[in-house]
Amino acid sequence: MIAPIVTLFLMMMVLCAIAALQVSDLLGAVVIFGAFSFFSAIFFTLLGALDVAFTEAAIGAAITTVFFVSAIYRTHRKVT
Amino acid sequence: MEAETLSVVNYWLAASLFLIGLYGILARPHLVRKLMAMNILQVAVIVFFIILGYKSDATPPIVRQGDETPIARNYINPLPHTLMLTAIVVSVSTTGVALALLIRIHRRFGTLDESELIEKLK
Amino acid sequence: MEHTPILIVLVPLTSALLIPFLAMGGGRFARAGLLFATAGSLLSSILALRASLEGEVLSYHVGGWPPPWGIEIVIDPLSGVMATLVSFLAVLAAFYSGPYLSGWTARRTGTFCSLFALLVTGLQGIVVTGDLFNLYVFLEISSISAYALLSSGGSKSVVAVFRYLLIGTVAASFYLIGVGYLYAMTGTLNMADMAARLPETSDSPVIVVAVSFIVIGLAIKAALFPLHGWLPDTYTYAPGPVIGFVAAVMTKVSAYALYRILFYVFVAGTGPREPLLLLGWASVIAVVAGSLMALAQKDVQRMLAYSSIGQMGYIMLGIAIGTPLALTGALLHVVNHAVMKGCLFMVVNGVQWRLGVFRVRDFAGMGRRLPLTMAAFTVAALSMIGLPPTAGFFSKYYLALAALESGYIPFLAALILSSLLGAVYFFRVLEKVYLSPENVEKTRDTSELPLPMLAPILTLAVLVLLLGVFNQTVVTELIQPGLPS
Amino acid sequence: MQQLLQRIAWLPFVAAAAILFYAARDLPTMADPNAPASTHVSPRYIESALEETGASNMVTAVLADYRAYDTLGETVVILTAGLACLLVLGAFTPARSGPTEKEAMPYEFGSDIVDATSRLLIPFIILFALYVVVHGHTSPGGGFQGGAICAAAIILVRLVRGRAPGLKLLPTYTVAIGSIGVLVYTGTGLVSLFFEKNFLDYSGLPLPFHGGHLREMGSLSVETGVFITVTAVMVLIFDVLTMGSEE
Amino acid sequence: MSGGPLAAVLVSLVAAVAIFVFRNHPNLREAVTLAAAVIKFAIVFSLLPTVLDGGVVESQPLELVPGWALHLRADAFGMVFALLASSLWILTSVYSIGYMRSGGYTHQTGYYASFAICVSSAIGIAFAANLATFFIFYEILTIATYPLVIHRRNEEAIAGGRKYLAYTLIAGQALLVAVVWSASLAPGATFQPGGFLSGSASSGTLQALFVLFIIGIGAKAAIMPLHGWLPAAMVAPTPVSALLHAVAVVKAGVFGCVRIVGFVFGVDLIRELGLANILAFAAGTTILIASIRALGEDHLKRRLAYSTVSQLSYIVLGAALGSLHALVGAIFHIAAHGFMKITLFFCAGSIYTKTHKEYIADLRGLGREMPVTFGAFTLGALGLAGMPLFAGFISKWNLGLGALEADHTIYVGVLVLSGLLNFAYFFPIVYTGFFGKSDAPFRFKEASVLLWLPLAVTAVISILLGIFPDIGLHFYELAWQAAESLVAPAPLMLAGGGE
Repeated sequence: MIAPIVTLFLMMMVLCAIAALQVSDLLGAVVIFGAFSFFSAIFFTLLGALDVAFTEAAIGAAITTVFFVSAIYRTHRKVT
Repeated sequence: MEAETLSVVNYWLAASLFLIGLYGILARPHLVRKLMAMNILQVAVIVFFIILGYKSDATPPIVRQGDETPIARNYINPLPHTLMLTAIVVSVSTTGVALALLIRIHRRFGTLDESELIEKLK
Repeated sequence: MEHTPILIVLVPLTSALLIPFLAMGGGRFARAGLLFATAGSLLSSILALRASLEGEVLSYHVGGWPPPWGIEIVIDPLSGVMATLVSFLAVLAAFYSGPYLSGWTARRTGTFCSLFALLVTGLQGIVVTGDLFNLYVFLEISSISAYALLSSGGSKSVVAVFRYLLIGTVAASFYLIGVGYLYAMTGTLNMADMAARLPETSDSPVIVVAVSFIVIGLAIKAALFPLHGWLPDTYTYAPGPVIGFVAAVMTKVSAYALYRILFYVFVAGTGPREPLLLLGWASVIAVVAGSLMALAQKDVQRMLAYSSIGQMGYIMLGIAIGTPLALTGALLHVVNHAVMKGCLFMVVNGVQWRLGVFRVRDFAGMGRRLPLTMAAFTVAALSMIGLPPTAGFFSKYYLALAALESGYIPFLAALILSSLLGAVYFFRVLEKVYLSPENVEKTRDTSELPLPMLAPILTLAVLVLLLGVFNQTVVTELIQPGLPS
Repeated sequence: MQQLLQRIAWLPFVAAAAILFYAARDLPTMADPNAPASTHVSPRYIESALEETGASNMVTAVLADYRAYDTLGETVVILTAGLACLLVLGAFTPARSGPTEKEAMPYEFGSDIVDATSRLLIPFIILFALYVVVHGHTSPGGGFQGGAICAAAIILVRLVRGRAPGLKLLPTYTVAIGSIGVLVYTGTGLVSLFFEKNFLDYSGLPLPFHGGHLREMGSLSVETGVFITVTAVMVLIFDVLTMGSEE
Repeated sequence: MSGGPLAAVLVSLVAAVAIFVFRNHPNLREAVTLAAAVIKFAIVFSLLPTVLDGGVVESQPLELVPGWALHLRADAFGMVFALLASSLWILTSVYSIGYMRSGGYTHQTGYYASFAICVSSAIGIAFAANLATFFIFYEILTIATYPLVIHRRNEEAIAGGRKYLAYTLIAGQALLVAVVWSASLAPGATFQPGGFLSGSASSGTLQALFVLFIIGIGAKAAIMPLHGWLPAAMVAPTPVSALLHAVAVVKAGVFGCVRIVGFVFGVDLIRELGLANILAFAAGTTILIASIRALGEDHLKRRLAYSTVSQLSYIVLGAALGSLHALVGAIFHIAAHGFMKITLFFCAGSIYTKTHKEYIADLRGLGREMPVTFGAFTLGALGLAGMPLFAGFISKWNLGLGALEADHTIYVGVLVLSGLLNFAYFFPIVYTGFFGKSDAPFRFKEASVLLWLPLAVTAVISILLGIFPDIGLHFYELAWQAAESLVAPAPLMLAGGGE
């Protein structure tokens, strides 16, 4: 029975989401956001969605994070 | 019974993710943060769909070697997975465009804070 | 000829893909590509419409897979009319954008034209599809290309578009969640199949939730008050060549999608229409509030934007009442409003392009400077107010009659009030245009607009009159065959 | 007015929350094999995908064949995003007060070790990407994943070595490559159209295969298109975001 | 011959286009105006024999939306209005040419074109066979009149134009609702003598509907308190005021009122619903209050405007009373008032052109300098006051009889009182004109012939209509014919000389 583990990861995702929105440093938020994507990829794997997990890891975790980072560098990482 | 409770909890958690995203978009002042919230919102939708597709005691939707006549009961529903691949790609595309817009905004107004921006637009 | 349904989408799509290559040869080629894209789409739309009017609904199975397994493209008279409308306005907008683009570099022109063709692709895809998820995909194509196009109007437009992007994405997510709920309950994504399977589960609250989410999502896209927040700024700062098209069809296509889902999936499937009344009251507020806000504007383009919010309320009102008469009115108004709003926005942007002004008071004396343009503006404005024999009158007539017959007197009152407010804010401009002395400095070039801009404007103005006089034909030949039985 | 609206903005939020939590109980129980989603439409994908499309990965079968039109739309979304970024930032010329290119690219490491490592890694990453694309039919993976990985590799090059000088025209070419990707996709569909089958009906392709095998070739072809587009556009967006294209 | 009504409408529309085309050739432009006016009159006149024989001339209905056809039909009642409008258009055109040329006005092309469209829609209203057609022409009339009202383009004109638009557009919307509503109650909503709404809905609904109709029609008919725009619109050039007051706009209002009462509801239904008394009361009040207001006005044209408000309510009163003679009087008064009031406005215009005087006190002694003008004015004024041998008397006499017939003796009193008030406000003008002391040396200086000829003609016609009410255009006969179609003539007690 994997259901409790699934729920656990879902909770981790919720925590990461809250943290990403609350952490004061933008780059830190992006890193947490990457972790969020990573947890969701694991979550998808647990539910048997291997393709989705793969895509989420490659696109969501890697490329989106890179986009965010490069955009933040182009602007500034001011704290809000 | 327990499976049902857990199932509702999972739906609720997905809903919470959705709401966190919505909250971030509405309430967080920094535009990059809003964008992250938008991503969270989209992931929430993806999570929801993936939960829909899941079947207990079934394997991922790849035909096992030697299984000549696959039976629906034994494999997880592949359709939501397909749909969500699209959703992920849409989400990264939207993010890319949004970031480009952000850079333009920052170029012109020197800030990405919503209230400051409204101030400068006046 | 059996492939015309897919060509409606494929022609602009393929052209959009080729335009970057054409642009390497120069901006002119890119513009020609855009014209080809829109004209080709128009041609296939007309062919498909004609075929569907002969009584048979065209169902095209992409990939050869029958629905509900594959994706189905449906051309019934309704989607045929919408596709024709969208591509017709696209052709005009493509012509209209010519003078704007002449100063741009080839590369930028290419990008612009390509995105424009993709916008048309997206809208046409929404119009013709018979699959709920496919609709989402094309919704995103049209949205992303619209974000880019609308943001090319200057730094203020970028801020406005960023907000639009956030809200639009939320809207799309709402829609997608709604589709998710429906999928959970029925296991299918095909509209017709879902309509057939919904009655089994019609008593479930999940369906109600799904409807609410889809309605909210599409209502945001259609800018129904109070979900219209993105529209005024976006439209106000939008660049000239785009806004005439976007304002004319984009919200309309969302309204169409909403209509299609409500009436071809839910009502056909589960029956009750009463919940629609909530939408009706929202529309009543939209109609009145939009007109009131329009009244308060000093900027003509912003005034038109708010007026669009009010007019979308008309359409939603018709959908909410839901009788055949009301739907006729709503769909007729979709067509009429697209034509007249397109005309108005093109005029205002033409004036801006020529003289660089937007405010109501800057329109003083314009009647003498740009007589033809302003004549078109007058015709479209009278139609917006709803005076016979212009097109706007007849859609209002249908809606009023439907509201009366269904006994929704407040709806009727809102329609009337909005007409009056419309009269006030349009006559305010018309008074300036024709009665005030000119106050633009003499050095400016004040001759009529160049032909590529003038021709679409006049075409639309003439169409406003034609749609008015021959609306009987339009209704019986084109709109009523498309109503749900 | 603005403030009022912002205060009202909470209303839809609360409403959405209430609705979402309320409806959860009436949804089919998670993992229930008898839920409508698992009993209608999808069984055919599971039971006949291998036979009909030749792909043992059902997700790929649905993605590249049953619902290939969706995937076409999805690829177009990516291309649209690339073009959109180009239009948004393309007109941008660095303001005099803005950061110089050096400052804009602070992560140009220039370290020998990083350089060497990446040089070693990148061929393998790209190889892996191609593997992912080609094996999408039998294992997780496909055009999107492969494209993303390949793009990641190229972005890695950019990060490590900085953007090569003299690539002013780069975005134009990247867009062209992206368009070619979608053209490959549409082209595959158009070929079957030409052979009097429906758009994207791979059984119309003029290849010496039959049945599921033929369709598999068709999906492979479109996956290649997806791969090209995803790679090109992801790199394009990265370039535009980091540099802006000078114009 | 069935194309007659349509041709009558189209003539001036075509003329409007031609006028626009010849905008740089004033003589040609005005020739077109005159020619169109004559042709139109000829067409309308050619329909007269058929109608007098009790027939109708119908055009092919053109369906715009289901149940909403553009349908023209010339019946006796419509002919009264059509003849009035088309005959007066000729005179007004002549007068306009004189007026505009001597006044040195700009925007003349727009003026003539709008004028042509106005007359076109007036004919359309006259010949409308159903509510839909009526409404469409009614709205076109509203818009086409607007450029005329603001013709001077100054602040005052624009303010007046705004007021005009506010009243008429709001009323137009009310009328739209009413029209749509009745179309949904009785598909087609074709006018028919005796009404078509009877029994189609509850009395509450019908009452509400009637109120909407009266708001819609009442603004143009200037029933108090919806009359506010009319004095404000006096800023327009005088031929326009003449058009507004005598020919097209307000007449369209009262014409519509009679149409609604007689051909949509039917006089019996109105009485059953208890609306007749209310309407009659409103009309009676308007007659008196407007007359009193007229007494207080020093501005010549504005005094005439209030006089119009008052006189129009005669027609409404006749419709409300709903007896045979009252209807005859009302319908005949449409024509009679048209000729008399246009005389007065023409006079005011001539005086203004010649002397630029607008206030009554300034007119001292002018009568001796402009005898034709003031003579005509006197005739028109006497007619409006209801002197025997003038056209106004015939309508008043019939209205009085009608009031007795309907057992509303009080309105006889109202009519008499109003006649006295008419004397009271017209007499000072005539007196000042002829006998007021003037500082200027006496000399004969009538305005140009284009100005005084039309007003002399209309003044003569007002007398002729009083003596031979059927002369030429058969207004009286048409009025009888129309009224008899509305009310069964059987118990003709008074005419029969019986009880």
